[in-house]
Amino acid sequence: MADFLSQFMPAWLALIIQHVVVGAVLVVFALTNMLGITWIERKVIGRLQDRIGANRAGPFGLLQPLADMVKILTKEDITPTAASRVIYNLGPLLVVPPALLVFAVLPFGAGVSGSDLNIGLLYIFAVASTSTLGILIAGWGSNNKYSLLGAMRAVAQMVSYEVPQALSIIGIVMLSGSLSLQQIVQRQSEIGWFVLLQPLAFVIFLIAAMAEVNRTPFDLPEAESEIIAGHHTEYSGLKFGMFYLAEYINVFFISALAATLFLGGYQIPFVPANNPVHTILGPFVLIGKTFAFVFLTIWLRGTLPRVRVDHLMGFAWKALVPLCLLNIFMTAVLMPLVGLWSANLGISEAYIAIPVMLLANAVLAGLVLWWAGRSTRRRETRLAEQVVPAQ
Amino acid sequence: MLAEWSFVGVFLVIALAFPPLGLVTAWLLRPKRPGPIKKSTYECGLETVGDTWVQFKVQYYIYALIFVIFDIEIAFLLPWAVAHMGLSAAQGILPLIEVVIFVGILVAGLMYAWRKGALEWI
Amino acid sequence: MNVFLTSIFVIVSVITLVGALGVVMARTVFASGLWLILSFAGVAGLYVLLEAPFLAAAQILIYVGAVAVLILFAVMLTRRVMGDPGVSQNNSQWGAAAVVAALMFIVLSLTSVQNWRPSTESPPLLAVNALGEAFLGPYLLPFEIVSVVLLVALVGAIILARE
Amino acid sequence: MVESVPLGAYLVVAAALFAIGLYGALARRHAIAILMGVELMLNAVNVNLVAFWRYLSPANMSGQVFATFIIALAAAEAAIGLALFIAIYRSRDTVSVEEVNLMKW
Amino acid sequence: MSFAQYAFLVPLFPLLAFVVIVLLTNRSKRLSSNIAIGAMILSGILSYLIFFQAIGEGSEHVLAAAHAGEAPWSMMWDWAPVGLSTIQVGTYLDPLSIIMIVMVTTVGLMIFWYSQGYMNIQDAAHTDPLYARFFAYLSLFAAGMLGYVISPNLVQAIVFWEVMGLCSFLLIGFWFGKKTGVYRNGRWVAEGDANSNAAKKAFLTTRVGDVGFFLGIIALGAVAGTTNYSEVFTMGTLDRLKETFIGFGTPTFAFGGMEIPAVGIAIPALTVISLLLFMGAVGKSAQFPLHVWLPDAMAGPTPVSAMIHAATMVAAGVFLIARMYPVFAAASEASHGVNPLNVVAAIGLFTALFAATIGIAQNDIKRILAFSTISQLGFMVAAIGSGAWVAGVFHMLTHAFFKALLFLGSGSVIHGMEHLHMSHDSPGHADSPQEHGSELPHAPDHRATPSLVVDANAAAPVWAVRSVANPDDPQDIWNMGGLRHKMPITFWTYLMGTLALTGIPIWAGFWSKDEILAHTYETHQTFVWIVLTLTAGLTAFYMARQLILVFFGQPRTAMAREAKESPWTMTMPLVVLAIAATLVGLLGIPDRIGNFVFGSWFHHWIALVPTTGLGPEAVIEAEAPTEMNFLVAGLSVLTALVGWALGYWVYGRRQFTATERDPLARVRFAWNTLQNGYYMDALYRNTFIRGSVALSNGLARFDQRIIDGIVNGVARITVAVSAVGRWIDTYIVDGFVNGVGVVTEEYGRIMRLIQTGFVQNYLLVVFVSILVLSGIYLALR
Repeated sequence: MADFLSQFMPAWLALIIQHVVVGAVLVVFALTNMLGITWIERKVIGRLQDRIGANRAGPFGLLQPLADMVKILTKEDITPTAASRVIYNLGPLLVVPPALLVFAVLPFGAGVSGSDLNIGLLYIFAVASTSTLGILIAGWGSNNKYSLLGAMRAVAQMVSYEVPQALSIIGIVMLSGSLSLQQIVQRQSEIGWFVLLQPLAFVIFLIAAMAEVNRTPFDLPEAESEIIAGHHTEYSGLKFGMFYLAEYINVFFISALAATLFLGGYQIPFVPANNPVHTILGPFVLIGKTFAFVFLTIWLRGTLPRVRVDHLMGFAWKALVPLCLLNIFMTAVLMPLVGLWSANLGISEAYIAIPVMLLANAVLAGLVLWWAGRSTRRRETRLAEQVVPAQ
Repeated sequence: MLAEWSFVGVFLVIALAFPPLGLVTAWLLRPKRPGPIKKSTYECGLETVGDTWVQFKVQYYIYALIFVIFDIEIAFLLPWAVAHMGLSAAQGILPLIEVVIFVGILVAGLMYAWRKGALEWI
Repeated sequence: MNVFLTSIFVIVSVITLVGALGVVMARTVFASGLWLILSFAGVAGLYVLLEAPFLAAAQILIYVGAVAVLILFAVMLTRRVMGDPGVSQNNSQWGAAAVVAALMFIVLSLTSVQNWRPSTESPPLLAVNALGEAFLGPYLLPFEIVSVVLLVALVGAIILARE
Repeated sequence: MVESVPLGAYLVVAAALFAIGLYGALARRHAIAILMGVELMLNAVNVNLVAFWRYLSPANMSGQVFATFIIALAAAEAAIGLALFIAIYRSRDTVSVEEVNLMKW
Repeated sequence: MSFAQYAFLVPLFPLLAFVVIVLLTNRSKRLSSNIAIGAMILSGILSYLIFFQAIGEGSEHVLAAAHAGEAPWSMMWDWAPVGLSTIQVGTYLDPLSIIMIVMVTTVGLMIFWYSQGYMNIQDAAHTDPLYARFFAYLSLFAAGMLGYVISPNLVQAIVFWEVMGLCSFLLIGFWFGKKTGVYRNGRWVAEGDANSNAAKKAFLTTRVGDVGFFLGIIALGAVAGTTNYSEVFTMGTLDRLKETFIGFGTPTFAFGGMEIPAVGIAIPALTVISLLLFMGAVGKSAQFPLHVWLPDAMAGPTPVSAMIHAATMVAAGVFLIARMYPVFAAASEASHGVNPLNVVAAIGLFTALFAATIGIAQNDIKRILAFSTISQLGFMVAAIGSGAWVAGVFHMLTHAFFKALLFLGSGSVIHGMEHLHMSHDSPGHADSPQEHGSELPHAPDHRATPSLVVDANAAAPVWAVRSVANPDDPQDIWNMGGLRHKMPITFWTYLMGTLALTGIPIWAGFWSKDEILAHTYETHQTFVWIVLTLTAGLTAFYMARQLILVFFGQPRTAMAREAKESPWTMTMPLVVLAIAATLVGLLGIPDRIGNFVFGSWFHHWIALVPTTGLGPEAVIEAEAPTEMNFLVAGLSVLTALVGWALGYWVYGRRQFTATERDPLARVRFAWNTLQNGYYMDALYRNTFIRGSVALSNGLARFDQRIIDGIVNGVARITVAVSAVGRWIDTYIVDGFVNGVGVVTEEYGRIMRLIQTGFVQNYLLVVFVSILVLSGIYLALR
């Protein structure tokens, strides 16, 4: 594209235009998917709750998202007097960009992605962590006790779950030997999908991701029964829409990321990586896998009850982080061995890696569950004793 | 090297521009009839009680604190993760031990926080 | 291409310095906190221009993601909401401070304007790998000491912050 | 990149950043503002470091390693500093540095 | 040689006696006296044994020893190392010393025996309380004399010489507590401790002589390298000494190539030594300049006077000259100017005449004998000085016997005279001056013997001029008279002694005196002969005076009338001595007269001592003694008889009364001068004593004014300096210190302000300093 345009104008201008075009494509892709997700969510939640879900606006309610969009756009936007104007308005502005920026690195095909940064994954985490700022600013700007409290809680939660999320993907980075997503996907084709190699990491990543974007089991901040609407209590109109938009884009991206990291992104299973088909079908395969994860999140939202706050926080630091560390060191120890065995035995790495890792993970999981059970039993007896003498 | 980041730069501009544009369009479309009641801070419909100063528990600060420490740990672990396969091939178990020590010390910090009850949500 | 790059450099620098000035001039501490974040972002941009991507990401991840949050939390914890306008932000010696800062800028800039001979090499492609090897190779001791420092900071802060 | 922007430019920008940070540290009344000033100064140092690394010896990674360590230490310092200020705030109910002058003669 | 070996026991026995008495037996009086007498008997026997054995061995041995250059019989032991040589102790027996130990032991024994009686041992009530001590001193004195006589060198000689001096001091001052009668403003007053003054005077005067003796020994020792007689008297040493000179400055010194005779005084060594030694003799034998102590020494008990001032001690001086005669002879040969022998002769001669004249005018019986002793000693010294060495020694021997006799005789007379007081001595007796007695607790002396006193501090001459005679003085001859009936034994023995002294032919005095006169006559020293003969005449006169006044005529005072004969313990020694006084002379009878007895044995014996020094060429004096010169003998006897006649003529013809003035006193001036001994005492008092007192007072004043002045001056200066120092200290030093303190405080106050408490101030200061430093750096770069 850029070389085509460069005939008419200086090279850098051509490049910029190309980037703008690609950027626009990505934004549009993100928005449409976001709308799609809202629709799917309504339908699935409805179906889970034994109801039909949105079906008025257009066939099967397909136009419902558009209706929502129009509603939000035309709603009145009120700025409370008590809010400090600049910071109040700055809130929504800082929530959306991080959600969008992360798409720059997502690989839709072999070499097909916004920009293949060699620190892709770290870029994602860096940008993701800035989203907490938006919430904080919104909370502080609206000068409302509850919104501030809500913001504080949201930030605390997101902060706590960002660590396990990051730690879980370190295993993958170790396996793929690079942070660039293209490289990771490429590596999965060689060694096999990381979901098989790192099942424990996969589970932790999903949990952490859900918490990160405040999705259902962990959607405490803006839960209705809790502190009103959390940090975006004072927001209305499109400002509120922005938060809503950011949330769903995040959900979409998390699913896409999970697909890329664990299910091989744009790869079609059992088809060798260099097959030309990937360039064409790549994006669709990715979208397919992403919507699988979206369905999973919506499923979770529909079925799981909300987690209590202290369990939520404690779970992150006391359970997930240690587990991740164990996982990391298990992989760090096993992978070189696998490399050695494969070299010695001549079998391709994949066939060795997968069984070994699966076995190791199984053992680890068993251990953890046994230990958790034992400690809970012991805690209960302790509590029981305390109670008994009370009579 | 810069090519990739140029795209990121441009994309950043686009991403930053999108919300204001949205808000501007919204500002154009929406009715503007502010009212004193509308403007008041929303407290479940009740009058705001006391000033907005709220006695904050230090708990939030401590979570942020622990997050900072472990965030830095992640920043240091990533290069190791990336270079692990190469290193272990070259130097065997040694780098791993070094990292174990690195993480061990921080886990000690975590255990301290855990033991001291800093992680509990009061 | 060069003009483009220099212009970007100028833009990013301006952003950083404006951010810094904002930190210094802001009326409320929270506002200066936000300006600080802008300045951090500007510095990250500089790192990108200096072709140190890992640092840029680390800067964003740690400073903007964690430290800024920490600072804002601290600000919130230590001031009444929306803080009283309070007396002027600057203390008695701000005049002298300004002079000293200006002089310092002059002195530093004097020393920095030299005909440096930039080397012709280019930074290693797989920067992160090299960094990893550096961490576990020649710079192992600082690497371990950083963990100790972090531990100390963690424990110290907890002790100080908790009642 | 190297040709377009001379090293001196970076150093001047860093110097400016340092000076502003210094001013912030010296002039501000609010404890946390002082901390921000210090953070700015540290960032200026980092920029200098990376600039020197990029322009003078990009081959070895010492520059970046140092910058990373500084980032880590600055974060730790900020953590401790803020914990300190919170403790002072709780005990003396003020954050203004001028009122915390136990060492006054 | 067998007995000579034990010669050292001779002095040792009396010494042991002394020690035993002092330490053990001083409680019982009789025992201590017996011990003393026993010791004397033992040493006497030993000396006679040595004497007879020496005679037995005869002259061959002595000659052989002389030629061999060492003493006939001598034992030497090393005593103390001195520098390179060592001082030796031992015995040196040759004919001279043998004769002396015989004489001393014999006379000593008699005196010991006599002292028992004199100290009233028989009359327990009146026994002198210090009886034991008296005999201890006497034994010590005997030991001293005997040791001195047989000592082989001058160092041992002077040791015993000093012992004798000590004993003389102790014995003279024996009754140190006794108050003596002094005539003052018309009354006899018991005042002044004459005895102790006399003792001190004796000791000091002899001490003056001893200084010379010491210097002599030192000079001899320095020049000859040793003081052993055997080594000094060898011909070789003597010849060597002749050449040596003692003096100041070099004999010659080179000046511009010329030998210029030295300016300093260079005296031949021998002359110096002999004159110095002679000084010692003069002091000890009371020759002219230093004779003043002897008359006063009579204050002591009479046996002391006898022993010390007649027989032995005074003889020691003469013995010294005799002993050292080879040195004197060599000195006279080598001397260019002054001939020491002439000096000796001159002093001896003058003393003889001088003392004889004073003797005439004395009233105290013991003082007359004292001056007679001085005169006779002068006689001996003159004899030796004029070359009659053998005659001098012989006279010393004979004089010892008859002078001891005379003194003991006088003691017996005094004892008799005191009989009156002692018989009814009762405390009630008030008037006697002695009643007041001395306060000294352990010496209550009831002896009423106020002796004439030399009161050192009295202005007028204190000789008891006849007009002021003391009627109770038992020693004043004018209080005596007619004692020949009362005390016959004493009278007859006293007569023997007087005859011997005055040189009546048969008695000892004649032979020895005659020999001297004969020698001086033959050697053509006519002046000496004339003076000596005159002296002999004077001697005869005052002895006659004394004899007549004491024994003949009627008793003039109650004491005289009551006088009783002394007990046998006193009279028997007198008899023995009387016999000795007559027979001793026979030893030296010239061959021509009486070689039928033992023919001038003495000459042969004494002559064996070479006078020109030992050694192979030693010349022994010619065999023949001086021939008997009838002319000289006749003249001397004639003068003696003339003296007796004059004495009888003046005193014998009429009876005097106790208070009557002496007939000769008419010649007032002469009589007073003679009585006061030519005012020698007054002279000495006014010159030396007063001079030294004045000198000491002057020195005291000097010390007072100058030295104290200096010391006080220094003290004042120090005070001044310290004052200045204090000022400096307070204002400057303290100022500085305080200043430092103040400065520090001020500085502190100022610097304190820096601690403003604002963290940012400190930060500001930090960066300001950074700016300054970097500015400097930039400037310098």
